[in-house]
Parts: sequence; C-alpha cells; structure tokens
Amino acid sequence: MMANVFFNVLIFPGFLFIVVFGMAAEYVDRKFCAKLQNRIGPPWYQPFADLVKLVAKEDIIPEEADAGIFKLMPVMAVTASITAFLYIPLWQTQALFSFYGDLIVVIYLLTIPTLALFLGGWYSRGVFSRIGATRTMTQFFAYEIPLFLAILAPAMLADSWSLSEITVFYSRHLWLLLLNSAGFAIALVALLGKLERVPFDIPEAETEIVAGTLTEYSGRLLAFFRIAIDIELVVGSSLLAAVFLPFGLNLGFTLGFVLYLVKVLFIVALISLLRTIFARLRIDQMINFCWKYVAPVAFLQLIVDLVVKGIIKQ
Amino acid sequence: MTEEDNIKLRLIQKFGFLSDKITVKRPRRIFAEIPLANFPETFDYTVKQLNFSILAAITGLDEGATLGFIYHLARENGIVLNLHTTAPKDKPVIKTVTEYFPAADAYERELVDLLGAQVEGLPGGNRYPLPDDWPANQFPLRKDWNVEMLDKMEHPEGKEAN
Amino acid sequence: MIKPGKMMIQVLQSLFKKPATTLYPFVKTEMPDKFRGKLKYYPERCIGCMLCVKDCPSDAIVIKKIGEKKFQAEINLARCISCGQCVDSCPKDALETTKEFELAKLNREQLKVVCNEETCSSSETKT
Amino acid sequence: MGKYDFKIPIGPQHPALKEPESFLLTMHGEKIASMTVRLGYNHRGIEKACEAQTYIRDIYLIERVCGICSHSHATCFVQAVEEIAALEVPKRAIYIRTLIAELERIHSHLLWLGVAGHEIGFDTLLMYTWRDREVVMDILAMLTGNRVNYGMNTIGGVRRDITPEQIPQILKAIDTLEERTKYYIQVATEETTIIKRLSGVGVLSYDDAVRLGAVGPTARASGVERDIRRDDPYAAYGELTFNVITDKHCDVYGRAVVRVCELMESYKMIRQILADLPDGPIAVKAPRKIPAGQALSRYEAPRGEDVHYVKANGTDKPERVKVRAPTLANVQVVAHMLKDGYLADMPIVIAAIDPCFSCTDRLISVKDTDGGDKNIMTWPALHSSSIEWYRKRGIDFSDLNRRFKVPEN
Repeated sequence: MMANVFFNVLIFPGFLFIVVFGMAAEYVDRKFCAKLQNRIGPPWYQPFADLVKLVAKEDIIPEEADAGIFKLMPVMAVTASITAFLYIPLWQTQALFSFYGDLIVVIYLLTIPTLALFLGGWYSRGVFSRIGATRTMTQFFAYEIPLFLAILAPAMLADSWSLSEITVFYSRHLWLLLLNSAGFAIALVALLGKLERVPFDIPEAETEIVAGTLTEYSGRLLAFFRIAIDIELVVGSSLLAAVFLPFGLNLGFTLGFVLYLVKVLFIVALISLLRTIFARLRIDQMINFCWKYVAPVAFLQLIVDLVVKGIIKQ
Repeated sequence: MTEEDNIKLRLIQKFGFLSDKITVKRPRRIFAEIPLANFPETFDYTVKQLNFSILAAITGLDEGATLGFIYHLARENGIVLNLHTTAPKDKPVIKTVTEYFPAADAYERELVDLLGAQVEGLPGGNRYPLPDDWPANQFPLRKDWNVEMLDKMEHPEGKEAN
Repeated sequence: MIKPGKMMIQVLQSLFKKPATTLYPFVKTEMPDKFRGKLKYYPERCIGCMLCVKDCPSDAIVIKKIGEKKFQAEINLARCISCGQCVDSCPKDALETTKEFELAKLNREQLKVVCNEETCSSSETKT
Repeated sequence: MGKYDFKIPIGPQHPALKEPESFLLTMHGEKIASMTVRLGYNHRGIEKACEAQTYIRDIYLIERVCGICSHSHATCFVQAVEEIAALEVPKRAIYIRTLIAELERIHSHLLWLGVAGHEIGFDTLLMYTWRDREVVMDILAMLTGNRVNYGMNTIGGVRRDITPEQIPQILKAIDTLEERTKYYIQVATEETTIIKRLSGVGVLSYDDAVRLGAVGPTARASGVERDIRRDDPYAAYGELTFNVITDKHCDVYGRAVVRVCELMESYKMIRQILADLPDGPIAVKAPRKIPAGQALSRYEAPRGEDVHYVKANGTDKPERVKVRAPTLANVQVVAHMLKDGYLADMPIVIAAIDPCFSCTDRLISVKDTDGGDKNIMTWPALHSSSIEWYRKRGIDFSDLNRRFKVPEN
C-alpha cells in the first residue's frame, strides 16, 4: 500500500510524469506557436535541453537578495503545483486523492506558484524584479476572481465541492456542459493571466522589464521556476479539462489516458493560438478588461447555473 | 530674381559688412561668412525674419589657428543657409542657440566634447558623445590629435565610470 | 472598424503552409550571383600595381613581390569587409569575389590567407 | 522626486534597445515622472577616421555608419563629394541609386513594423513582417550582391548595373509586397490590441514637433509636412511623382500609419523608376584628388533627414566630414514624448522614432585597459575562470580546444 502511494506520488501520475508531461506541453506550445507563425520551431528535445543547460549553469544569488526566500520560492512553486495535480481527476472520475472541498484546495494551491513568483521577485531586490513582482500581484487580483467564479459555477450546479464528484455529476449529465461554455472561455482567459502568457504576460514583459520577476534568477533556481511554470500549464489545463470537458471518463485506462492527453493538449493549443493573435496589453488595460468584461460574464455564468439548478431540482 | 538671390540681398541690406561674404553655390545652397561679434544678431535675423526654421546641424571645424562653426539652417522649401563663423583657438567661446532650437543641445555638446569649444548658456546635462571618464583637454576632432594619443592617454585612476 | 484577433485567419492558414525558415547549417542557402564573399586571387594575372592595397578600406590585402613578375597576396579575412572595391580597382582582373561566406575559424591566424603560384593554382584558392 | 518615486535604468543593456544607449527613468509607480538620456555608447570615431582616409575608402566607412540605412549615408556622402568635384553623374546611375534607396526604405519600414510588433509583445506581427521583408531583401541581394551594406555607390555613379531580366523580377516582388502591405494596413487599423497599445501613446503635438526639430516619419505623423525628397530634391526624386504622407494622430499609431502608407508610395516610385530607366553608362571616372570646396548634402533616409557636410582641401583625403543622422534629431523628442507615459509604453515610444543609435554616435573606440576597476575581467581571465568553475564540478573543458583543433592547412 505504502509502496503504491510512493509510486503514485513520485512516478505516475506524480512528480516524474508531470515533469515530463509539462515539458512535452511546453514543446507542443512552442512548436504549435511556431507553426502558426510560419516558422519551423524547436526540435522535440528543446525543453529538456534548456533544462539541462540551466542545471549546468552557475547559480548566482544577488548580494542584496534574501538568500533563504530567494532559494525557497522556486521549490515552493514546484511542490504546490504538483500537489494540486494529485487532486484533479485525470482519465477517470476519481482523482488520486480526494475529499470534500478539494476544489477549493486545488484553486488555492494553484495561487501558490504566483505568490512564490511574487515573493521570489520581491526579495531579489532588483528594480526590474520588483516591478515585475508588483505587476504579478496586481494582475493576480484581476484574474483570480473571474477564475474562481468560473470554476465555482459548475460546482454550484453539481452541488459539490469535490472535483471528483463534479466530474461524476457532469459525466451523467453531459448536456449541462454546454451551459458552462462561457465559464470555459473565462477560465481560459484567466489561465492566460495565471500563466503570464500574451496578451497578459505583463509581469515578465521582456521589452519593458527584462524578465520581470525572474530577472535575477539563474541556473538551477531558474530551472525550477521554469519547471513550475510548465507544470502549472499542465495542471491548469487539466483542471479546465476536468471541470469543463469531463466526458469519456469511463473508457478504461488506455483509451481514457489518451483522451486525457488530447484534452490537455487541446487546451494548450488554444492558449498558443490566443498568444499568437494578440499584442500584450498594458497593466491598466488588463485590469480594466478583467473587471469590465470578464468578471461580469463570470457572474452571469454563476446566475445562469443557479437558475438552471433551481429548474432541475423541481 | 531667384529666392536665393533675394535672401542674399536682404541679408546684405540689413548687414552691410556681409556684402562680399555671401555666395550662392548652387540652387538652394547659400554660404555666408559672419564675424563672431556679429553672429548673434545675424542668427536672430535669419531665424526670425528670414524664416529659416530648421537647424539641420552644426559642424565644427579645426582651421589651424581658429575653430570654425557652421550652422546649417534650412527653410521649409529646401533652401539651406550655411552660416560660418570662427573663434580663436585660445578663446573658443560661442553663444548657445538652444533658445531658438532646443535640439541644438546635442550638436553643441558635440562641439564641446570633440573640438573643445566653450558654449555659453548651454544647459547642464550629460556629456555627449565621449565617455564620462574621458580626460580633460583631449579633443579628438582637432587636427593635432591622433589615435596614437589614445594609447598614451592617462587613464584616470580610481575614478569609476558610471 | 475594430476586430479583435484580426490575424486569426492568416495564422491558422499558416498551419498548412511550408515554414518560411530553414534549418540553416543542415540546409545550405545559395548566395546571389553578385555576392561579395571570400576573395579569390589569380597570381599569374597580377602586375603588382598596388591599387587594391591603396583602395582597401580596412587594409586587409597586402601584395608582395616574390620574384621576377611574381607576386603573392596576403589576404586577412578577419579584416576584410567584403566591399569588393579591390576587385573594382584591379586593372587586370586578378581579384575576384566568390560566393563563399562561411569563413569562421577558431583563431585569427587561420584567417590569414597567403596566395601565390604554389599555394593556389589558378582555379583553386586554398586556405 | 516624491517619496515613493524610484529610478530605473533602461540601458545601456536592455532588451527593448537593440543598441546600447542609456535612459534613466524616474518612476512614479507605473508612470514615468522624468527621464534623462545618455548617448555616446556607440561612438566609433568615424568622422575622425574619414579625415585620415581617401575618398574611396571613406565611402565604405560611411556606409557602415548604420547597417539599416547604409545606402542613405553612402549616397548622401557621395552626393556631397560629387558636388564639390562638379561631376556630371550619368542619369542611369542616378536612377539606380534612387531605386536602391526606395528598396532600402521598404526594407527599413517593414523591419520597423516588425520591431514595433515585438515591442508591444505581438511576436506574430514580427515574424510575418520579417518573413515578407525577405522578399525585398532577396531583390536587394540580387541587384547589389549583399543583403545589407550594398556597396552600390561610388564617386561618379554606381558600381553595378541592372540587367533587363531583373526588372520583371523586381516588379513581381513589388506586387507581392503591395498586397502584403495592404493586409498590414488592415491589421494595423482593425486589430483591437494593436490600436489599444498604439493610440494615444507618445503624443507629440504639431507645435512640439516643429519646436524640437523632429524629422522624418516622426514629424510627419504630427502633421509636419517635411520631406527632403520633395523640398530639396536630390537624385531622381525631382522627376518622380509621389505624395508626402502626413497624419494627424500625433501618436505612435500615427507613426505606424505614416510608415505603412509610405511603403505604398515607395512601390509607386519604384514602378516609375523602372518604367523610365534611362540607358547609358552607370558611372563617370572620378579624380582621386577632389578640388578644394565644401558641400552640404541632405537626404531623406527611412528614419528622417540625413545631413552630410564635406569639406575638401584639394588632396585625396577630406578635410572634414560631418554626419548628422536622423536619430540625433529625433532622440531629443523621445524625452518629451515619454513624460507622464506608462513604463509599459516606453519600448514602443522609443521604437517609434525608429532609433538607430549607431548612426547617432559616430566617433572614438575606447581601448580596454588592464588595471583600473578590478571587477573587469579580461577575456582570457573569464575563459579560465569558467573552465575552473566546471572543473570543480567534475567536468573538464580545458582540452576542448585540442580536441576541436582544426588541422592546419
């Protein structure tokens, strides 16, 4: 039993699997983006090669930085996103671990990488890192609430706070999924903000503030952050797949697993597409956009779900 | 009469001492020699009365005993008036024209850095274009300066360049 | 007229197009005919007039007399800016630009090319 | 400087700047309170070096003032020299010069459009415009031999002729480019995020543009109708018909519109040039010694007015060469445009004048001196230090050179 848990956490579908899958997702994102931009794009081993290169480099910790927090934050970011992954149902209706209320835990665990980025950037004490950190936080307040609301709405309709139970509910009432399509769009937009992708890559806007929060990071610590971001991409996409696309979950392991990969890569491809067709917004424009359009639609989604729930109950 | 000749005539009418100092080299190119003492009034007149509203550049020249300064003034219709004035090398003082053209700032800093001219009334600011730790009294565009002097140049010790 | 995602259609069309980029070191590119690459020297045509040496903007070429009506050229490829002025200046067409452009070497000494009748036959310039 | 204000250095090394230049911004939150500019990092001593070399050599030196507008500087310089030497340049040469100049404008403006896209985080626009720019680069390579630093000019004419077979190829490329440019005009005027990022940013009013002496597309986007090609015609521009594009937006968006519309004018001009390309020789023989005299040459480079002043003293070397690149006139304007703007808009505002700091700075190479600041590592020291760092971790790179050594001849 114990050996089984260790296998699940460390190898499959835990640490090893998610790191490899994260890099694969990064590759798909980069390659697809390149194709859209009429380029050849990187070879399949590029994310891995980048990782090896970074690990081989010297870690430089700025003299003025708070070394403890500076070193801790990349690890925090990785652990938090992996932990969140274990609570998400992947190819079946049952997640590896689940309890009543794990939806809230997953959403909160997913905010930790953002916080880690903020703290890491802030305690680097570099001027670009600090601007990046402030922007990370400002942006966080703009996308987090729409994301909460968008994921909350299906949960309300399913009348459960457990991700596994939500997927069970929707796999029985597949047609109700269509109801949540606005929620899916909003969650996708919010995910762009969370992953700091164009048009919301404001905290790491290369041409303005070098690399934002990550400016002072190098070597292994940067490699950890890169892994954390890759994992966040997979976890975020998996969460969206579990909540908004929970079909075909009773096909058994092999078929179900393939379907799961297809779903996640579909969401990754959508993110790539979105990042190729927009320019980066300014931070004030991003906040405006989120509060003026995204949050109200998220509220609307919530109300619609509540009304439909009332109708079903009767 | 062409417009160029008209400009020449008006200048001579206003400033008698310019009578044999203005030449029209080709259409749209007028060259004028102006003594340093009369330069400010002539400049003021050309800019304000003759509508030379564009300062294309200021060229500094090393002319042996003197430093030469050419102000290339242009009109909207393409006529360029080159006002040439000289100042002795031991007292190379000219007045700034930044009050007419704020953009002249960069051109005048070049004269200061590269030829060792002294520009009266030039607003403070970063130097241009030489590095901050460039030694004093080294003016690269002067004819007696050559690249070999760069090697012999004393590097200011302990002075940190920002 | 405002359309968010205006480039969407073109971007999606690109999926089915051949990429505009090439995998350069593996796929070689052909230079245009007038390309000014590495210099080629014909020692038998040279009369030692030194016009090329005089006109070279970066002092990349030196012509030495090594015998009766025999000359050798020392071309420093590290200095050469590929302007082709020496070819224009030469009255006897003893210099020629080639399409060769991959000239990187591990050290500067290897970029100095000596051409005379022994080291380079009239058809081949050796490095 | 208020209590919560802070300073950030943009440059000398910064991803938004493709060349070293330093802007010190005083920030008030995300807003820029004030800024100072420090130029001069690219000073290479070109004006001084020109005085020590012959005219023929100077052409190639001047051509390397800037990579993008190399033909502009070279043409501007040879025009001045030809004026002093009173050379009658053949008509065909003048037309070929103008053709290359317009092709260069096309490649420069397309390059700018891509850079602008990159600065606002729209990399797809960068990839697409640069892909399409390859069309004009190929034409330039076909006509001149190289993609940049064309080496087309010589005193008294041009160095290469155009063959009749090349003309249909150029026309075909121009057709392709025209179609693409129309598409980019659509994208620039319709894509929401582009409009949001460009309009109302880096405002420069008509009065300020005139007062601060803005040149080129930057001035024209503020409604200042100045174009050397029309006002002070040189080369073949006196015989071509074209419009001077101006715009009333006075912001970065206006500058983008002006540049894209200028592309359409360039296509028109190229068609005219190729239709009336005169026959005849492409160069006259120029004397090595240029008689004493002086000339001022003005040229509308893609970025604005380029001014060269040449003074000859009767020898084969010039007495003085003065280069005033367009960016030097425009960089003064940037400080004004950035004030009270957002930090996020800084890259695009700087990029909007299409800065070329290499052009702006031209003079003295500083030698690296041993000693002085102890933190400066020389190249061999850095090299051995990195080998040492890896050796401590069990990887030995020290004999890499031996293994990779290429056999001598």
